[in-house]
Amino acid sequence: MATEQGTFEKDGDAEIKRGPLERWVSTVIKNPKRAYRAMFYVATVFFLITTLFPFYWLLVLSLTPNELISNMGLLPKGFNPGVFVTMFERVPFHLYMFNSFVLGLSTTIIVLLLASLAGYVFGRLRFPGRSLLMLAILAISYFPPAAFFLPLFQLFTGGTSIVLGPITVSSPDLFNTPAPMVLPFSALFMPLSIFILTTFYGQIPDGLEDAARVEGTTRLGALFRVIIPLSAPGVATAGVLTFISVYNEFFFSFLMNNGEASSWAPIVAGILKYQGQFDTPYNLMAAASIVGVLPVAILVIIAQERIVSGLTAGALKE
Amino acid sequence: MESLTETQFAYFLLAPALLILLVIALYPLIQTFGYSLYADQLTGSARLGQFVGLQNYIDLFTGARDFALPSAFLPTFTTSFPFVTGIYSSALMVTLIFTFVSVLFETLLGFVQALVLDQDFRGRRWVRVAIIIPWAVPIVIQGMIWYLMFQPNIGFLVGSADDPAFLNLLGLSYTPLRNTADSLFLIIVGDVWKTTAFMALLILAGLQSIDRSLYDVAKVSGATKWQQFKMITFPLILPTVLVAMLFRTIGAMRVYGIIETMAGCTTVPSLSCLVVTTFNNSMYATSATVAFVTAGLIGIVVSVYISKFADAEGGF
Amino acid sequence: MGEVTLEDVTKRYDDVTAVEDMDLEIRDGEFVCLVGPSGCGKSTTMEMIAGLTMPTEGQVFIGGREVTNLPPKDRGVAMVFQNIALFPHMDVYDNISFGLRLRKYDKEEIDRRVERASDIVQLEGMLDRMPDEMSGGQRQRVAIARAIVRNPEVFLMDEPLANLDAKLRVHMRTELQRLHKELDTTIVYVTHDQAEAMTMSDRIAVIDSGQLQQIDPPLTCYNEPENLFVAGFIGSPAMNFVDGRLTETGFTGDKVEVDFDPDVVDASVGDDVTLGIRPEDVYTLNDATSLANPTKQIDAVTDVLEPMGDEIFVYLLLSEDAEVSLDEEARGAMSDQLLMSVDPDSDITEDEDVTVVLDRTKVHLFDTETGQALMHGLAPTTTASTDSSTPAESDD
Amino acid sequence: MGEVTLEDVTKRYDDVTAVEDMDLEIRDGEFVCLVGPSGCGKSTTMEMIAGLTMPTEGQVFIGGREVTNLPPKDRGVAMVFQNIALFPHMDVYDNISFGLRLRKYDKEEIDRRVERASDIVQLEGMLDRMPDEMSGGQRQRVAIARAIVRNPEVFLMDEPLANLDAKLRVHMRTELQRLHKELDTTIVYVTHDQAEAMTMSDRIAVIDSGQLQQIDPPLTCYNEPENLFVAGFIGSPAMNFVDGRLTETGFTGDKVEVDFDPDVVDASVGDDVTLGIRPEDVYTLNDATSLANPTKQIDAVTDVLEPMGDEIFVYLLLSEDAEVSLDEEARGAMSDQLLMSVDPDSDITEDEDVTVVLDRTKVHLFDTETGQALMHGLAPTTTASTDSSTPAESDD
Amino acid sequence: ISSSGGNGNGDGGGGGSDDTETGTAIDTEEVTEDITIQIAGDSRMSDNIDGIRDILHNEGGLADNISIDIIAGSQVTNNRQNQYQQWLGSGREEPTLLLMDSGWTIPFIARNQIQNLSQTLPSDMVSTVEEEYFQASVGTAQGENGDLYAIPMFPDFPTMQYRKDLLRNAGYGDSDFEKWATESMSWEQFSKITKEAMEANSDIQYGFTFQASAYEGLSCCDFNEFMTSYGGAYFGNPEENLFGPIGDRPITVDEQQVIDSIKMVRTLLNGEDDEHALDGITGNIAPEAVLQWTEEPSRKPFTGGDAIMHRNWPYSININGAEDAFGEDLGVMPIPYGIPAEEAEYPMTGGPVAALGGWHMAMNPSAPDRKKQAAVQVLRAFMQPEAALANFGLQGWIPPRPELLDSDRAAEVDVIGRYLPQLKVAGENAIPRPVTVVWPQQSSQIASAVNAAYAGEKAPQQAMSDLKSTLEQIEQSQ
Ligand SMILES: Nc1ncnc2c1ncn2[C@@H]1O[C@H](COP(=O)(O)OP(=O)(O)OP(=O)(O)O)[C@@H](O)[C@H]1O
Ligand SMILES: Nc1ncnc2c1ncn2[C@@H]1O[C@H](COP(=O)(O)OP(=O)(O)OP(=O)(O)O)[C@@H](O)[C@H]1O
Ligand SMILES: [Mg+2]
Ligand SMILES: [Mg+2]
Repeated sequence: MATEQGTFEKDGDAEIKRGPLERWVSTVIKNPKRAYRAMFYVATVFFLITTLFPFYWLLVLSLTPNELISNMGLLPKGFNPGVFVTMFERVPFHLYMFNSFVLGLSTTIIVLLLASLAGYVFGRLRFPGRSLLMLAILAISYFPPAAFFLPLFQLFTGGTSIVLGPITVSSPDLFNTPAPMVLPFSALFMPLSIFILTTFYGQIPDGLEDAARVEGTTRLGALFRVIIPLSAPGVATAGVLTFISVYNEFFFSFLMNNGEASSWAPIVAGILKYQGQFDTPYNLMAAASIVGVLPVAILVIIAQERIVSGLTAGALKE
Repeated sequence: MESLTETQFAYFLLAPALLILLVIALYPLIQTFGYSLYADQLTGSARLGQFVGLQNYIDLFTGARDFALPSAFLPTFTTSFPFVTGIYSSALMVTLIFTFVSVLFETLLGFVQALVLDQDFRGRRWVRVAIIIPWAVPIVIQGMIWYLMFQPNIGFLVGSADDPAFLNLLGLSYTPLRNTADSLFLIIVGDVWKTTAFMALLILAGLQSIDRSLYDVAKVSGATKWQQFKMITFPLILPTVLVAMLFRTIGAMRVYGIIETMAGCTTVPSLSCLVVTTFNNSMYATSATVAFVTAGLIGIVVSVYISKFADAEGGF
Repeated sequence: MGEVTLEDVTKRYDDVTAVEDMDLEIRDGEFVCLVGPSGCGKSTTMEMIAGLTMPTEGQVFIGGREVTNLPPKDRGVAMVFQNIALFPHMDVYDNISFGLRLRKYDKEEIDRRVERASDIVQLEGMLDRMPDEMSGGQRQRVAIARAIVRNPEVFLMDEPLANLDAKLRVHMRTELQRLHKELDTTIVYVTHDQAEAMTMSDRIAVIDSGQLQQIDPPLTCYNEPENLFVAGFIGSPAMNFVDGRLTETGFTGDKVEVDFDPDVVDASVGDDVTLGIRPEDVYTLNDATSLANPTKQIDAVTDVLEPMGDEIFVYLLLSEDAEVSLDEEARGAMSDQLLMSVDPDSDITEDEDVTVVLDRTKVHLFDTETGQALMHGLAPTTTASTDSSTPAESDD
Repeated sequence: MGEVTLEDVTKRYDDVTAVEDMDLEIRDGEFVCLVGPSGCGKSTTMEMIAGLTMPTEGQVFIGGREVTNLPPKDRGVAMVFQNIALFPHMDVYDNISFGLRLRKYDKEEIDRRVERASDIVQLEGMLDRMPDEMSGGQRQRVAIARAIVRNPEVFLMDEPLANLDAKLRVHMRTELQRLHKELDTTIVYVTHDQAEAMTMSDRIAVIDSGQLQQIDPPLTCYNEPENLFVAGFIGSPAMNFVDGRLTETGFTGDKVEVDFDPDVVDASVGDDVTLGIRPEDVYTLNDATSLANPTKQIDAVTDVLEPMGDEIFVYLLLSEDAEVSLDEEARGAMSDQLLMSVDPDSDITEDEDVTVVLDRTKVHLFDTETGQALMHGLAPTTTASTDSSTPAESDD
Repeated sequence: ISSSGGNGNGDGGGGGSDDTETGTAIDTEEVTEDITIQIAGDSRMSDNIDGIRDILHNEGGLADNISIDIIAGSQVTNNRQNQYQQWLGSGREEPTLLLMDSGWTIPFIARNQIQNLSQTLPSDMVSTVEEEYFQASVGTAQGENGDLYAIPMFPDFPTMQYRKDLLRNAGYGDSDFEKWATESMSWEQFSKITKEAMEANSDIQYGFTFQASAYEGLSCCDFNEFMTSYGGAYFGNPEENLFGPIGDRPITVDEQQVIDSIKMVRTLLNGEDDEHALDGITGNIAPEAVLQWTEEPSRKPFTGGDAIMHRNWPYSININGAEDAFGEDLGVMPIPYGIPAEEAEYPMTGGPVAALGGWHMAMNPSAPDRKKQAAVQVLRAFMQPEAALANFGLQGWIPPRPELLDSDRAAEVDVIGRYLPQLKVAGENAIPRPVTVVWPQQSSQIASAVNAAYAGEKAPQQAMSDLKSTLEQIEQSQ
């Protein structure tokens, strides 16, 4: 297969030099591979344009001085790269990015860990109550975040107390710390990861887990040494999706801190910080958005190595 | 630990996840449900804090609570559903249209994107990043992008009567973001732009997990590319696709952020818009009521969905 | 130490009983081969010993300790899986050293052992290959190496040599035997290769449809099969069976008669019985000169000849009207066909009339209905009754 | 129609040459077995014929048409994969009918064919099982059935019977042969089972390290191996090799001497040569009575005895100081050991002094350096043409 | 697990706060130890934190042991309101002072979530506010009982900006501009002048840009202004009914004056031949785009030189009047009137009205007493006239006392200092939004209804009578 893809690639360049349309059409009819290739390129270019165009538009906006943003065309009016400096002068945007990154990462770690265990259970074990539990977990995602907010806000700001006989314990005040964001994120984004991992873990052949167990791992050991590595695409995807969800979240992100970078406010707060009472510096916000998306781009670049790995080949004879 | 029975072992492993869900999700939900049983008006007969039982729910269904919700923009959308009336039904309508259309297109496009990304070609990693990156754009920004593109006199995608832009010629009004139909359309486009990556990413992961030797067998058996897709690829990634669609459907039915940032909840009131608007107006009981009814509706949609695909998924 | 005992073990899947009421005692340090037709429950038995499958009923003991509910890692077993089951994300070195790394052996020890194991399976220099870069046989060897680097109490090997060529197989056979001697571990071994089962094992356990048929030393199974199933299963090519009846004069079939005193067998005259004779115990009259105790002569026509290099299989038709059938299995079971093995130098040809005799001392008799063996090897002809070797005696 | 031709085909992976410069012509309707040690390139060759792997160099023809760049589906081949590779999401019926459904056969035709194929592989009644609910052998049979439901021009079968028990294997062998006759398709078959290769194939292609060593009818390969590799590879147990030199009197080894006119071989006196003799051509003096052309007597001590049921393998030590080695492979290659196969009735015991002779007509001679065969079977001794009964005589 | 503490978000959602005392007097002695007061402000404040500190200590006379810290809350006013709601609702101690939009201070007062300053501040401070501040502003910081709950920091009044250079092309001159600065013109006149200017400057795209998107800004401000300038009102007499009593006041959105104002806007948008055109108004001077515009999008074309007239808040005067923008060519006048005040049925209506915006400073009742004590000093410092003027210069905070607009120091402020007379007129004619606890709901209904009526989706009469019944329902809720 590798070879086939190899030729695919090579021929790709030759294709461009080829002659007129008709000749191409006739070769396509003879050799449908060409048609696939053509479709492939058309699709790729189409997707690239549609997904990247809004970013280009953001770049146009950011490079145009804010006062000139009106009647925009496809090119920036003016050229103001200094905006990428100004944005850091106006708001400590890097700190917000850092906060988002930390929040995203810690949530992702918690979610992957707990969802892995749950995914293993749901994907590979049969036990009473399984379907019911899965449905219950799924049901959590039916609710808008607002439905969770008030009780959690009280819980995390010390407003909830547990009465244990004579002693009353108040919940700690965690406002302006990462905890009241990370914990709700973990709970709210976990169902998706549980479901993703359930499907992926469920597909790993039993034989491999068996082999690991006979070699001396516990079932959990087999999970971490064999099943998770083999489900790398699924795990990486669940991770990326969770991380990005945190990056995107704006409800808890907003209300569980006072909006200051020093209070762990994430990137959303940072971007809104640029906004004045009435005036909106679109150029700064656009610049901030471009910069703000970078960590995710880097994460995706890193994670994609894992997302792409057809690893099951060669494992089993069956 | 290893000597636990399978059931004990299962619950043992589930414990941490269940614990966090219990405290962070279930406990607040119960509390919130409690709120929905109290009045939240500072005026009127039942005053703030008074226990009213299920009255809030009854009011929601009878339309007696419409005043508290953002109005339905287009009167044509206020047509009643059999079981809900007034603004709620209009929001339900908007939400269902949004959900159906956006999930449909996201699935289709996501599928194609995943297939493209599954190929081995030079520069694949960059194409992959490009395709995934819209999903990483914070909603605020995405709203801003779209808002500005469709803002008369700023964006180039709308013009004026004297100087119509391309999309206007196709029927888009000159003030698309104040018009429910146009806004809904643009919001769907925006959501598809952003969220297709979610689908693509998941489906791609599914594709990557398929044992490649099965394709060898299929090829030798005489399968064309399409047949390989239909008989091997598709059934094997179906569980993943279903999970992706399931969560997209749920997500779409809770759509709020993109609406608020692009067109505003007054223009395109979705179910979650009702929840958040009332929440922001400190009408916590109404908000809770709407949230629970909404969750119930999502539950209905999801169970239809699950029962349809239960066999294919094999998971539930 | 390494005794393995199954007590009344049954394993049922939804509608299939894979293993039924199995009682199996394997002694410490013993080398036992499980043989039986495809799907008879060998792998399932192994998995229950390993702890990968829980028996539906019954108990499993290893080293005298009940382990029925113990996880695999606490059972002290190593296993070569029928489906190989390499970890596809690890290279050969990592696959082989997996169990050692789990046990936190130090680096040198691991290196030493991996080297030794990969030497044994002749995979030196391939330690950094990934499983998908190897041939089927090479993968299987990795799987073997993964098991033998460890020092478990019990080795479970499920067709470990299936994908290896004859030469390598012979080599591996020796190596496994050497290992067995060295480590003095118990080995439970599944194989479809008769030669393997015969040469390696202390005892062979023959299983059919989830039930244990016989467990005995190889030659006992070969020479004194307890029932028709074992008789037909052990030995390749299979034993010839001829249907007939027990008469006053002994065995009477359509074309084949063997005379003996019917009293020596535990059956009544008139019962349906089946006579069994292995191909190598069928002789042409020419070759039979050296035969001390031939049976009555049987007339036959040669049908197909299968030259095997070191011998030739000759298919004999007993009745002229018998159809030529290519189905060897059917042949074996039919009463009017016999398979004979002759020397490769023999000048026998196809469609030749031959007269053959059987070696009386190698004739087996079974109850056709129950399949139970009635007798193995007839005493030398009655005239020679003074002879000491009357196997019939021992059989009653 | 179904001729398969490889022309100068080479397949290189990053640092491994799996197949090197292979020229292979398989005639239409021929049944060819590929044999060779594990990792020699058999599967790779099959994959290149199927179109799953592109040759690094060279061309592939099927039915006279160049197919080197054609996708598998247009090559008209069906394949049984060494790794079985059932579709995990389809039940047995769907797995078997996969190729037919692709071609949109109508329902009845598919049912008919699936039934027939599952009959052949004895999987009736399992059609609605999923692959993970079956035993190893059952899965393999599904894989076979999946290939044989179709009517391709070429069947490629990569160790299709590796996981089946002896009986089933014999049955499948016959079925495959019947199929071969019926459909008249070309079959390329990989097996490690000598009996399979010997009985089924029209020709055997022996491959070593990616290079074709010999392609000839089975008995030719057995009796006239072209080189040391083929001689040692074909036949189980393997041929005995004795190192020595070509002298004026013939072959002179440490313990073994065989005299003949050195001129009859294409080598010069003094060259290193290797003598090959198969275990069944080694006789004890007792048994040698019938031997027309024995060689000089060889004194030996029996070492290990391996009773196989239908024969006994006797390991002979030629020199008294030879160490007892359990490594059979090493034994075969060593000059002071011989493997002999004797009748199971033989009363030979371990550690017994015996005198053995070889069958002159079965002696092979090879150039030690190049491995090329110099001679297969010596002419009967010149002097003994009249007197055949005294082997000792003929020995000087 | 039980929920307790805070102001009981838990019991039925939201803010019954009987257990927090917001009305106790606090010690107004000066604190002596070092103390830092946290103020929830906005990003403009936090950007200018050093300047503000200087002002408080120098101009405001704040003791050195008291320092301030600023949290820059979100500038998206809804978000900020929501944050405050959570903080105050759960009884957090920080921040001590909160900058509150005059548009939503009253709901906090109604929920008892901010300190009653009448009871706690020294009476001189309270009376200063009540007597010397812009009355309209003070009204939005008072409870139903008339007590003061927050100190207005700065008011905000929209004005009409125009391009003198373009109007000159249409034949108008400095004398006109001077007159317009304080003497408001009628909408008839305004539309005619605009039209003339459009004709005289054919390359200019828009005549008049304003904000009519369906958002709070429409109901609170643009529509409110148009309506009021025609003598209309939401709830009858604004002097009596603006801030309640809810459910016990007339709803008057379907009165003819209100309808007229809608017709006026429709004429501006669609021309005189619109089905619901208002006689006397010259049509076709405003683009349809206003229906989707909020402040910034509507300002862009004006700042970009594409419009002649523009209604907006003072912040945009600073932008448009900057030297690199239009400088002296920027003209500012009060919002035009529909009918003169004398002809209007209700007091506070008619004439050149301006919607009232602006922000107040409120105190967190849960703050520790020491902090409250210090906070009083901070408030006092902010209130010092010199401090207010300095803040005008620093942050553009329009001084909350009308008299200060006449001061020389105010006039020295860059750009906006040139337009103080206009602002003063606007301030004197300011009309607050009728903010009550039900206002948020009413506001969104009003915005949708008015936007729909402007867009021609509903006839003005129909739209307003529908709106009336909806508002009625909200008033009478339950
Ligand atoms: N993807 C690969 N990358 C590198 N080497 C490979 C790859 N696939 C096969 N090989 C090597 O090529 C050689 C030939 O492999 P092949 O599978 O053809 O052997 P084989 O004759 O089928 O062996 P077996 O009998 O063990 O199945 C082996 O040495 C193997 O290690
Ligand atoms: N998961 C399962 N569900 C249902 N039946 C099963 C399952 N696993 C095995 N079986 C059945 O149990 C029987 C025993 O299977 P097992 O794998 O033990 O056979 P085996 O003796 O190893 O055969 P082979 O030699 O073919 O490997 C078979 O008939 C098989 O079809
Ligand atoms: Mg098995
Ligand atoms: Mg192979």
